[in-house]
Amino acid sequence: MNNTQIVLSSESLNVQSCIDWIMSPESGGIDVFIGTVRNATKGKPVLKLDFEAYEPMAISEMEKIAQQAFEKWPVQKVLIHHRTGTLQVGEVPVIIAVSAAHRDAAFEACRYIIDTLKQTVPIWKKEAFEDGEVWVAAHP
Amino acid sequence: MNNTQIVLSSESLNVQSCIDWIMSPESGGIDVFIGTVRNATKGKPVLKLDFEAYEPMAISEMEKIAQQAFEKWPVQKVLIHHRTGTLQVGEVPVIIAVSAAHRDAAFEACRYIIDTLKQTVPIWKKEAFEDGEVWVAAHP
Amino acid sequence: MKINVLAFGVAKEIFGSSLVSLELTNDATIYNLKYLLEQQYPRLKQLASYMVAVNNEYALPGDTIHERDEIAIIPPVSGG
Amino acid sequence: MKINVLAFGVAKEIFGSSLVSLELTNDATIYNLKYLLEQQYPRLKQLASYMVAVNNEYALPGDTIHERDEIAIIPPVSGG
Repeated sequence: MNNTQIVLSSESLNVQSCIDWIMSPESGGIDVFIGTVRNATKGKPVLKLDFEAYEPMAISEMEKIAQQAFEKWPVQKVLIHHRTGTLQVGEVPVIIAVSAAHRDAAFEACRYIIDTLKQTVPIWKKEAFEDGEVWVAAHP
Repeated sequence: MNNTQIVLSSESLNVQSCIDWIMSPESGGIDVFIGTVRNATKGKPVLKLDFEAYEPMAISEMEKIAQQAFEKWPVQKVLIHHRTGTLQVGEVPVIIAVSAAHRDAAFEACRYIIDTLKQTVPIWKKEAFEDGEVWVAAHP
Repeated sequence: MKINVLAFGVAKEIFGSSLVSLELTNDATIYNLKYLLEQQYPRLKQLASYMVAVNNEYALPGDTIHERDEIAIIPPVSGG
Repeated sequence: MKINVLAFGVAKEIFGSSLVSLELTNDATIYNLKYLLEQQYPRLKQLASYMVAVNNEYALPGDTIHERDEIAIIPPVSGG
């Protein structure tokens, strides 16, 4: 579908190329969510993050979420880019971009996509601290 | 304040430089709203838009909105860039960017800022159609 | 006192100018100013609404106008 | 039948491998698979939760497993 762009990549994500792809003369509002690797979790310094994905299923689940966004809101284009591999503090694990004729739909769909991605897409993040590594959310 | 960047400019807005400014190692989520000039209003082709601002008051009102965002949500940086002058279809009249440790605050503050900007900041837009020009929202 | 009133957007077209001068009494309020302007430029009353700003702040109808205040007519805004 | 189970994230560490092989009866369900795995790898029960995917789709406990299905253990996801 040329109104959807899903990418799972071990290379740096490029915000500008996402913006270039999402903009169109039909759209009036674009909402972009950019996740970044924070330097601390609950006050504890983070050294780096490792992202692992079950790649074919992750792409399939991201496509489902994009499809749901089109069903729920009058949006024009949906972009989801996610990184894999090792990311340093300040790097970008995820970019979501949504264009729509009106901003309500763009904001709501963008929010829905990142919230749902964090619940359903098989990607796992391991945080490296000075005293060891932890798979995020694995244990109660 | 070095956590706030307000710009009113007759030059093209640059999304990448906004992203570069808003990103920081403390932030985990960034929400960016980009307004674009749509090629039609209620099905009628739009040729161009002219933006006029009461500049000192527009800047002062944008600063107030940024300040309110800091009071209402735990956000780290707020950026508001707005164009003046003549814009063609596809050009960008406004960019709002908000960074926060967590995405909830970034999304809610970004939405609040664009909604409030459209209600209070003294900037006016004139739409040029094939059969004439109209100041948007001027008349009931 | 003589005051200058800045006009923007559609108000500039209604006034035929980006600045008009008015003679007001010394204790004049925003309400008085709007009444005078609407007498002189009846098309103002056809606007969806309009506000008056004094020194870059939105003013209330009861606010008093002082000499040298920067007064501006703010028709419905439509930025963003 | 013999099936291969893919493991990701913390499950890979619990299994000590990204792929383990199991012998299942022909009418085995996801429920049966989880029971067997938890017998063999008790640390699975310490996870906040985990799902099983069959051919890239989340499966329900009652779903039957077929030979050649691609089975994967999905510990709590944490992307984004």
